Amino acid sequence: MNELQRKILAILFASGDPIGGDRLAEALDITLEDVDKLLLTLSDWLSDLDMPFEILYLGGQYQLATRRELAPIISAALDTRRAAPLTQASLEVLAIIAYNQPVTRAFIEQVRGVDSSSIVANLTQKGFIEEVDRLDIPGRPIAFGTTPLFLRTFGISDLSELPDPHSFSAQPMPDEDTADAHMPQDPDQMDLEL
Amino acid sequence: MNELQRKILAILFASGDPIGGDRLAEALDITLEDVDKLLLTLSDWLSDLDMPFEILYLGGQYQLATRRELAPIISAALDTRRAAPLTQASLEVLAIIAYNQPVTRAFIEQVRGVDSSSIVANLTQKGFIEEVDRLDIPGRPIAFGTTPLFLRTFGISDLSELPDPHSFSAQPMPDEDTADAHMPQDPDQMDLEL
Amino acid sequence: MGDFEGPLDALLFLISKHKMDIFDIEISQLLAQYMALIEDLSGDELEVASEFLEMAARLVHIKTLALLPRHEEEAERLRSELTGELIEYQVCRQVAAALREMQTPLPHFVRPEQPQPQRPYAHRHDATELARAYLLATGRRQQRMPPPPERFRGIVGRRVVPVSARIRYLLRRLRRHRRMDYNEVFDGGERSERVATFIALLELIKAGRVRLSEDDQHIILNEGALRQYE
Repeated sequence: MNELQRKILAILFASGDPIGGDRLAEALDITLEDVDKLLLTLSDWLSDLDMPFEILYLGGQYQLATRRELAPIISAALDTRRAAPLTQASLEVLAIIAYNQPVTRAFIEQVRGVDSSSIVANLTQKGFIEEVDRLDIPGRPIAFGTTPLFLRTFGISDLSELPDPHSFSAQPMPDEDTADAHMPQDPDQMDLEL
Repeated sequence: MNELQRKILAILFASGDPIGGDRLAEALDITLEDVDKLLLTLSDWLSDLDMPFEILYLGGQYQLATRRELAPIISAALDTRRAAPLTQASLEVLAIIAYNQPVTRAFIEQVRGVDSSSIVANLTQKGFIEEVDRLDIPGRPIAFGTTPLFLRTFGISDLSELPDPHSFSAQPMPDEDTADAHMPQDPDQMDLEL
Repeated sequence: MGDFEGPLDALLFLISKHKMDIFDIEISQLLAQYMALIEDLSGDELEVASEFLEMAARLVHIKTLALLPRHEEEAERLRSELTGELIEYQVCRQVAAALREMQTPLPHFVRPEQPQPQRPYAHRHDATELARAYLLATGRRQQRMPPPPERFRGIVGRRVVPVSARIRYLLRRLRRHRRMDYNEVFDGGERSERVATFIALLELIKAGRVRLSEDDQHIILNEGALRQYE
């Protein structure tokens, strides 16, 4: 570990939160490429020493975090309650935001077909998403994007590592008996119940 | 570094705060003497490796902290984050508080329609707002008001000097003048004061 | 409402359960199954139910338009719009499932920020920025409150009004009077009854049994078109 790497490690350690490579470069008066290179070797060095923490790269930012296998002992010692797993609704909202950001709440609700404000508020509070800006469209709605915590939670470094959206597609249902089916002309089939 | 030391280091790392030797002993199912001994050799090992952080021992509690000589570089890197200009979202929350104080967080969220707790916390930490009172309504919620730092930052000596927002009602709509609709980036307004 | 995330979720369930083709939704069939589903589900959660009722109204609307000779195109447009939404939501659910798999059981722990000596905020702002931000936050605020549940009480009263009964009713009246005042037909009665009357009327017009007067004020019986319904 050279002096620059030592400083970088100190900054990451003290910061706690993810910190941009550009900010490290500025503070150390070196180029961003140098920062990235130094962090790569620093990362190897930490793992050679079998350190209990590692450097995560999350959407252009670096963060020090303990290695996953140590989670149980840390939970036990710090008495942290395990976060409840994300609900189906939360995962749907995250999916919409992750692939379309920045997105407004109206967009989310349009895709899901239900009011999603409490879920958006909950995900904001938990730090998975954040307000990114107001959109330059009429009404200037607030838009949301995902955070580094989102990347960390789903084990990816970058949004580009999300599964390819084209691998998801609507499944056509078997069309055995669609041929004869158009508007039924039997009025009794149209009983209305409102 | 053996496996127990690795676990201790992980726990101290994640805790941030000082943590009692007895708690470490309990979590690892070893005696307090063992904990103290392990930490002593761990401490030597960290300093042999010239790590940028060390183990502090304060009144029976252990804490990991960066070495003192690294404080300047850490400040240099982290201050840029703290000194970043207020975001659009922060300005909005600040405006809602300024024009309506004392206001509760619930009120702010009702006006903006999004969870704003982290922004309120951030503005409090930066010293622009503070808890002024608990409102005399059911639940006795905490109310926030602006501080003298707020007045100084916005160049006014008194809340009565706040401009009337309705005199700006003919604001350019985003489609007319997008440049102006974002936060002013006028360099004159961003001069550093130091 | 039940185990469904919303009406789209419920529709996807029905489409898959009844092996329908999502790319060629049969609206009448879907509407009937959807109504049956809503009937089965508890009506306790009125606020959620409002979204389900909205979808019911939408399906009725599409079906209604499909019965009107000159509105088939519009009906087709609305139908493919719904198809698009269903497909989009289906993809959303697939992505959510993928995310669920990616979520790692063991989290990384990170550190809280180490306390730093505070340096004061160094930027200066013009007070007008505040006024603008205030307007942005409050000025174009949308009314986000959902309508109160009471508003749906009348709708969820669940009275079944068969369209066929309204067809018989209209034909009976017309046989006697040959023509009826259009507005009078919809006077009084519950909402479900009026909707059923309207669909009955559309059915009769499509079948060529009745027509509207030039000024749209009267419903006129087409002579010789009675027998089939007697």
